[in-house]
Amino acid sequence: MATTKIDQERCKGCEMCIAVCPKKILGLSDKINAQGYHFVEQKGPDCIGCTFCALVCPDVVIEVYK
Amino acid sequence: MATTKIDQERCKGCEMCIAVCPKKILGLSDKINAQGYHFVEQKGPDCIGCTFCALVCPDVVIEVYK
Amino acid sequence: MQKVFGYPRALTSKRTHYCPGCTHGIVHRLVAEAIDDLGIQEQTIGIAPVGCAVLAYEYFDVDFQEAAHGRAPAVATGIKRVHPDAVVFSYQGDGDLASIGTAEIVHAAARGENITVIFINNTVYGMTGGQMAPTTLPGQKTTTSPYGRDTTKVGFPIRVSEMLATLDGPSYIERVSVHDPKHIIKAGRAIRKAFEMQIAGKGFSLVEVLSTCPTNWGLTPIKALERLKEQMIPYYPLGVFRSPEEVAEE
Amino acid sequence: MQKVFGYPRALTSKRTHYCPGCTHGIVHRLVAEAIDDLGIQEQTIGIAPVGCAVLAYEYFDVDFQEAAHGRAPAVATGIKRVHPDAVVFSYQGDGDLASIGTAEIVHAAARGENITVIFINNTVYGMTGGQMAPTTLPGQKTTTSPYGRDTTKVGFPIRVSEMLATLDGPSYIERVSVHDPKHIIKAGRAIRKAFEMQIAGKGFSLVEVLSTCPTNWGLTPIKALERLKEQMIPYYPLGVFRSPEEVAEE
Amino acid sequence: MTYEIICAGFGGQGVMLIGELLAYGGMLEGKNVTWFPSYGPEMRGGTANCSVVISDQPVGSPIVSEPDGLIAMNGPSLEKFKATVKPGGAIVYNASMIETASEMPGLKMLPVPSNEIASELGNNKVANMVALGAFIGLTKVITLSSAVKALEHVLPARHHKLIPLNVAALEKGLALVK
Amino acid sequence: MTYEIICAGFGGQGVMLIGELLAYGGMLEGKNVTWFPSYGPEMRGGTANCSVVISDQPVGSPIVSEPDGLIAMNGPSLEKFKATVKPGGAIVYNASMIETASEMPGLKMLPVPSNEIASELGNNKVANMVALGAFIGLTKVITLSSAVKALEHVLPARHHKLIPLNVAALEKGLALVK
Amino acid sequence: MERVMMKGNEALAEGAIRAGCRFFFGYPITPQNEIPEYMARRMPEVNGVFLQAESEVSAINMIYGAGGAGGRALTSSSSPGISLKQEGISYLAGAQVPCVIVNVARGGPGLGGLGPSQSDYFQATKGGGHGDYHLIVYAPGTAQEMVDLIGLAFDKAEEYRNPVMILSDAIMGQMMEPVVLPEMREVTADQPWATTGKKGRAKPNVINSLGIVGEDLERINIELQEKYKKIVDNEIRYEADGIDDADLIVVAYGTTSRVARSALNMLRAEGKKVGLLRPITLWPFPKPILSELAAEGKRFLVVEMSVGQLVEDVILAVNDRAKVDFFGKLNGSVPTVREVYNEINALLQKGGA
Amino acid sequence: MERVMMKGNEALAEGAIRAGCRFFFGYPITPQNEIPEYMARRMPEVNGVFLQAESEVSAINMIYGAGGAGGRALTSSSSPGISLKQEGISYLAGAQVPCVIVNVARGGPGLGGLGPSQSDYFQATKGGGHGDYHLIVYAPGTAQEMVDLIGLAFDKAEEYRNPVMILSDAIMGQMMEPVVLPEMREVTADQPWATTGKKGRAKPNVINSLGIVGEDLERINIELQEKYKKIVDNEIRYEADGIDDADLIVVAYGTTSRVARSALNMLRAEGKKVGLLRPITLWPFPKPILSELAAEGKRFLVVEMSVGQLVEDVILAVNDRAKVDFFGKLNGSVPTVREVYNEINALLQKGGA
Ligand SMILES: Cc1ncc(C[n+]2csc(CCOP(=O)(O)OP(=O)(O)O)c2C)c(N)n1
Ligand SMILES: Cc1ncc(C[n+]2csc(CCOP(=O)(O)OP(=O)(O)O)c2C)c(N)n1
Ligand code: SF4
Ligand code: SF4
Ligand code: SF4
Ligand code: SF4
Ligand code: SF4
Ligand code: SF4
Ligand SMILES: [Mg+2]
Ligand SMILES: [Mg+2]
Repeated sequence: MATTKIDQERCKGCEMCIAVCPKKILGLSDKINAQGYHFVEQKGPDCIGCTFCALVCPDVVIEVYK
Repeated sequence: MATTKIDQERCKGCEMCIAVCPKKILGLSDKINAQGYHFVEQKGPDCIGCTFCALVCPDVVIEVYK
Repeated sequence: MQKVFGYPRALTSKRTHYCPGCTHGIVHRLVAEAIDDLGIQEQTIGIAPVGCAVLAYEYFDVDFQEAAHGRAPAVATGIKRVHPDAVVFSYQGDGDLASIGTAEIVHAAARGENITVIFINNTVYGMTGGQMAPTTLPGQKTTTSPYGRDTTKVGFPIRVSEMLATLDGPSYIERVSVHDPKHIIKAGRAIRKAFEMQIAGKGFSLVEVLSTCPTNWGLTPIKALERLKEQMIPYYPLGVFRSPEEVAEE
Repeated sequence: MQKVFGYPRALTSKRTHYCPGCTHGIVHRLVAEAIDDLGIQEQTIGIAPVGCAVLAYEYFDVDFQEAAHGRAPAVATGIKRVHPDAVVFSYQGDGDLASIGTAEIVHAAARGENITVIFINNTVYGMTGGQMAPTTLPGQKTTTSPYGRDTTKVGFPIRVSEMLATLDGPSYIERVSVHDPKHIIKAGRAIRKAFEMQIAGKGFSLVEVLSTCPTNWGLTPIKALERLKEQMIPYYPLGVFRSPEEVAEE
Repeated sequence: MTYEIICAGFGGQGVMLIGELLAYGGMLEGKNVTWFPSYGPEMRGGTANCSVVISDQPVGSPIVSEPDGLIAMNGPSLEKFKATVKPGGAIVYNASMIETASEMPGLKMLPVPSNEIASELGNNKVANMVALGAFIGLTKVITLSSAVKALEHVLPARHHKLIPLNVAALEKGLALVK
Repeated sequence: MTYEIICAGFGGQGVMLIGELLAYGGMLEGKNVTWFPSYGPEMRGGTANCSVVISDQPVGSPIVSEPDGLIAMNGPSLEKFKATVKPGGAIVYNASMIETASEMPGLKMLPVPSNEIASELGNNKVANMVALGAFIGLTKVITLSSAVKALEHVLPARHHKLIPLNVAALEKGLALVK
Repeated sequence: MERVMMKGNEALAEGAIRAGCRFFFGYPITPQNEIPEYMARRMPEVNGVFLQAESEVSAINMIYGAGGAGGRALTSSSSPGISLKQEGISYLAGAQVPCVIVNVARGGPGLGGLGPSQSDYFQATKGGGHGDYHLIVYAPGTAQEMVDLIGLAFDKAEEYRNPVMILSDAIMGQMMEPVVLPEMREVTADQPWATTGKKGRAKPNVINSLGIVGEDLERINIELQEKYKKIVDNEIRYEADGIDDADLIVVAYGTTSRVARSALNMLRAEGKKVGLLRPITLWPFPKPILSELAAEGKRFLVVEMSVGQLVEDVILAVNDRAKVDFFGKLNGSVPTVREVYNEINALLQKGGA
Repeated sequence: MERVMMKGNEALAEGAIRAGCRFFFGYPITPQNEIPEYMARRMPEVNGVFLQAESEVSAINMIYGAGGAGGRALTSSSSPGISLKQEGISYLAGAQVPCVIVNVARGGPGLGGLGPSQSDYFQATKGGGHGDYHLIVYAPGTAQEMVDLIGLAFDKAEEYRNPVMILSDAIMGQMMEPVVLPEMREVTADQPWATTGKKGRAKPNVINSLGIVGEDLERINIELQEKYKKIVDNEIRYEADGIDDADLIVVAYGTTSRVARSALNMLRAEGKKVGLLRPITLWPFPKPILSELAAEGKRFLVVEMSVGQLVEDVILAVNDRAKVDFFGKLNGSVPTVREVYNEINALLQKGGA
């Protein structure tokens, strides 16, 4: 069991984390943050804590817990 | 039979030609030129026209005839 | 549950001004992690370039000097000579390091100056709006090579790591990439190693990081990572170009 | 009797200001002979450096521009772009080319700029009175390395030919020496070849000539030639570092 | 007569373009005009605005600090500039992004649901044109046909196929006033 | 009292050194002094000269253009500078290299066969010291003992073994006047 | 004639090409990037050369080569880059190489900011490089003048064998205005001094600023000073607007002249007697007209985006025969029309000198 | 105290070391080579750093690093090299990095010659780099002042966090004169702003001249201008010699002040009422004293090795309250005592203003 913690205000919606998630559980929100970006959400519970998403995120948005 | 023609006014007396002459026929004059240098003279007749002296002369002082 | 990935201490909490998906941010994090790992935050002094990373001093929580365009290695030298025990690193783009700053990087390397250089090769001048860099690939369109880089007129990209590796001064030079998690981990290791070299007093170390500029490449961040992998790496092979103990690998 | 060795047409009759035994004079003659042989005197434009050869424009009977210190390759580029059919060469010392002018030479080479560079490596700044050059040998005493070049503090000499040979731009790079007649003949051949490359439109060519500075080395001209042979050549191996048709030799 | 305009919004909303159209249109009508852009400190995105001056006389300052007219495409822009508008001036604002705007005494204020109208036309991108059309209708600073002609000059050739759509958006905007 | 001197000759004849000795000697006597070198355009060799000023007051210009005294070690130097010497001034010239020199009205002129005397002492290099000795004898601008003391300061330590030779040359020169 | 809207920077670039410029060497820097980018697209169309140099230092030395070889050569940069070019500029002046250098000035000192500035006035007019030399310095006030002055700049550069600078700024460069472009000019100026290869000439041509032998350097400087005198006598340009009946004359160039013009229009509408004197050449400086106006009893207000540089030349020109006031804004901010209006009004209220 | 004969350049170098300078970065150029060569020998003896940079551009940026890190850092060069440093100098000023820059000026423009010159006055005092900034500029007039002013230069550089320039020339640098050297000083100035590594500080120290966000750049410039005002109020230095009863006062610095002094001595010996005003700080300029003297009815002769740069500041200072004459020599030649003597005499004969 693992999960991510996403600092939505930092997210710029670049979708790079979405692309690398092996479980395909990340996706953009319909909402936008104060910077004007649709931010990322963890959409499903299957996180394996591989940290891929955090590794590619240029804005250090994602923390991973395992 | 070969010989050199030395433009004594250009010579700076560096002695490099003297060092490379296989026939050891070059030497400095006792006299000095207008620049204040003892200049080179061909002191003997055994020149073989190898052009070594001319090749090393930085001041293009020496012409060689053969 | 344990935190297995978190925010590095050596970064401030400030949001960066970088474009979405710009890998400058990844490299910032890797540098900060290396500083954290080595426990050198209180003795590190960074040098920011003129380039997109010009505001790096706002993002790293260490002392910083903002250098004139291309002169970071000279500034680093000045700092290092005053504080030989500090850990001094410059962070430079390819316009900064490989164009205007060519003399400075070559001579810092030749001197074996005991500093670490993080070199971001994104084949373009990001900050000024996408002009040609010395690293722009043949045929690549930029705002100053609008018909594609024509090697018959403006010549060929410079492979900085290979060029500097001909010098006797450097202790460690590696080219890495940040196009996927595996390579990002490798890049992080290289960056840490470069700092370790400095701490051990071995002299000049440089890590060339192949990086993206989605904005000026006109690609989405994800397509930009693909371009990096497919077009840049073939021209700029990854690997160690100089190392006291190893030979070139990969 | 036939004249088998004479004064080249491309030299003026002016006496040089060089010190007795300085090999700058030999290289001048070799360049002039190449110009004569190739029949290009009327279309050649030279660029004089700031260094002992600063007055080269008085010695060559061809058009000349006197460049700012280190910038000869940039000046040559400007000229060549205006007159692509002219034969453009720069003549530069090791302080000029390998220190202040590092960026200019690297980028002219990377561009494959269709010019010829004659590079005089005499391990010292001649004109200014014998300061350390980037090419000064380890341990060598100069006025700014009075205790001998200490590589732990100021790093290692730069091997320019090797460094530039990592670039894709150059068509021809060779290192030669002028310490004896045989090598002088070889040097002359290399210089002519470099010009031929340019005439054939093949791009950047450079000949590095190991040279003496008896005055600042504190040696007689003859001892200086010996030092060149015995101490410089081991550090700066002779040979072709880049050539369209050959591989490195000697 | 000198007429000064500020067009402001987020980067990407096309405020620079509508400023250019106003200036170009003014020029086509034989006026003296200037257009001047201003960007925020962000690398990309962020806010942007441009100053446009249209005049019978040679234009002095190209930077407008007291505009006769304002087109504000988002909230922050309206807030930033509304107080600078000259008495008697006009404000067109993007009602799609600005829910309420307090009246400014002495100014004509026109809310325009630009994005909605643009979406109706099938392309959210022409929201700027809707606002411009309304602004032209409200102020008559240039004619619609000048704006349409300007489009041909200002849009790069590869986008000329989009001109009909842009014209439709301009007309929709203009219609809001008539 | 201000006394101004030019020492001139070929590069290598040691004219800079004798100028330095004059200046240093003057300083040791509590005077204000300056020494200023000037080289020809040649890379090495060629002509060289130096200006020396010795004065009770702060020294103004360190460049002497109207000297009270001239030491000329070769012909070209004598020709170049002799006409600039002030009325009542003194010229010491190297008779070993200058065969004849026309008298200059109002000037004391002393020919010194410096090279010959130096050769007698076994070292051609100290010809400059012979000339200096003579100049000191003729002008008394500094004392011999100041010049001798100056030698210790001006010569690098590795040449101190040559001091006796230099002193001998100075004395030989001085003796020419007494 | 057709008017087209162009940014100042692009107008300048197209103007250069139509004036026969075929060699551009530069290095990117905001806010002048439109110039190299325009050239990169346009030069290949006219068989010209656009080359991005490795640095500003290289660019200025490429110009030295190209100008010395007889080409119409242009470089452009912005403040920090222009500082880097100072050695090269001094060489160009010393060796009398014609060429044009554009400074689209931005805020300083140091890395500074990307907004406009007039704080490089001293550098441009008094010599940021070493030695006694002068550039001819033009300060365009409209996009049209960008086109017109760049053409003139090339002509004057060649006429006098002197480098010419166009001193613009971030606002003048980025602003769009209608311009009328001249026809393309064919330039075949005869430059017998240029390096071209001897081509049968008896003596080689040499481009050089070295004077170490004898009186060489003094001779070079005498020649330069004689030329500068000719330029001062013949090349002063300025625009005078409503100065005859004015009590107070604003002196300003480039962007601030535009801001001042707006303020002056407002004041004239109120019946105030105010005028504008806009130097077009910053060197040679329009000293005679200022001197004359001073003698007539006018007073002056100098408006600058700097702490006061142009104002020194105005004071030197009027030499205490008139009162000179100054209104400046520090780099990082631009004077508004309202501020200038208020300043003038305050001065008018304070009354005569 | 012991007097030793030293060349001006060497006196300056030893003076720097005794003032606690431990970091020298430079690049060879005549006529300043004695400075780096002296440092190369001497620095290792005091555990200091001598490093020959790859260029003047590198050297000035090494100074930026070293000065920013809190070291007493020195660089020296001569005119063309100083031109190359202009970008760096503007950065040093903008980022408020203390350091000392020596210009042993030589003839220009361009490659020029190896003789002395005063034609870099504008560059030094008005800013050869971009932006509104100032260096404190000292002009030593004796070898002793080389020693004294270099020490002062370091102190003032740190006191004001401002780069300081010593403007010397080929003659001042090569001339030998007796000097009395001060004791070696231990410098432990507290520089809380310097980059040292955070070492427990809450906030990082940042050395920077960038102001692209909001009002940042204006704020930087306001801070600079406030500092400059303080310097103008407190740091003016000059030497006045016999000015009280003088009718005519020569204004000259460095080498020409020495030549003038000789001429003035001759004239005073003849009973002429002449004096010397020698600016020691070229910036801040001794404007108040000149202004005062002008009000007293003195007239002035400015003597320079240039076509006239200092003279502009003198005119600005006296602002038409007094007559200002000028005698200059072009680069490549040096005024002789006789020439200056004749010039003054001629002026005295011409009589009052
Ligand atoms: C002397 C100088 N020249 C040019 C510039 C303009 N400039 C700012 S950033 C930059 C290039 C940045 O490109 P790069 O170094 O590749 O960094 P990136 O933005 O791509 O990360 C340039 C040319 C400047 N600020 N100073
Ligand atoms: C900008 C600048 N920096 C420094 C100098 C001084 N300078 C003249 S020649 C020279 C070095 C010459 O050495 P090198 O290039 O090796 O030529 P060499 O005399 O040995 O042939 C230097 C540093 C200068 N003229 N201009
Ligand atoms: S940690 Fe791995 S599985 Fe979990 S969200 Fe991130 S990429 Fe997906
Ligand atoms: S990678 Fe980071 S910034 Fe990009 S979408 Fe994911 S969380 Fe947001
Ligand atoms: S040609 Fe040969 S043999 Fe004849 S003098 Fe010269 S070196 Fe000697
Ligand atoms: S090599 Fe030439 S210069 Fe040297 S001694 Fe021989 S002839 Fe004379
Ligand atoms: S312009 Fe390019 S390099 Fe710069 S922040 Fe944007 S994506 Fe990154
Ligand atoms: S100083 Fe050296 S390089 Fe220069 S001319 Fe003399 S010997 Fe040759
Ligand atoms: Mg880049
Ligand atoms: Mg050399």
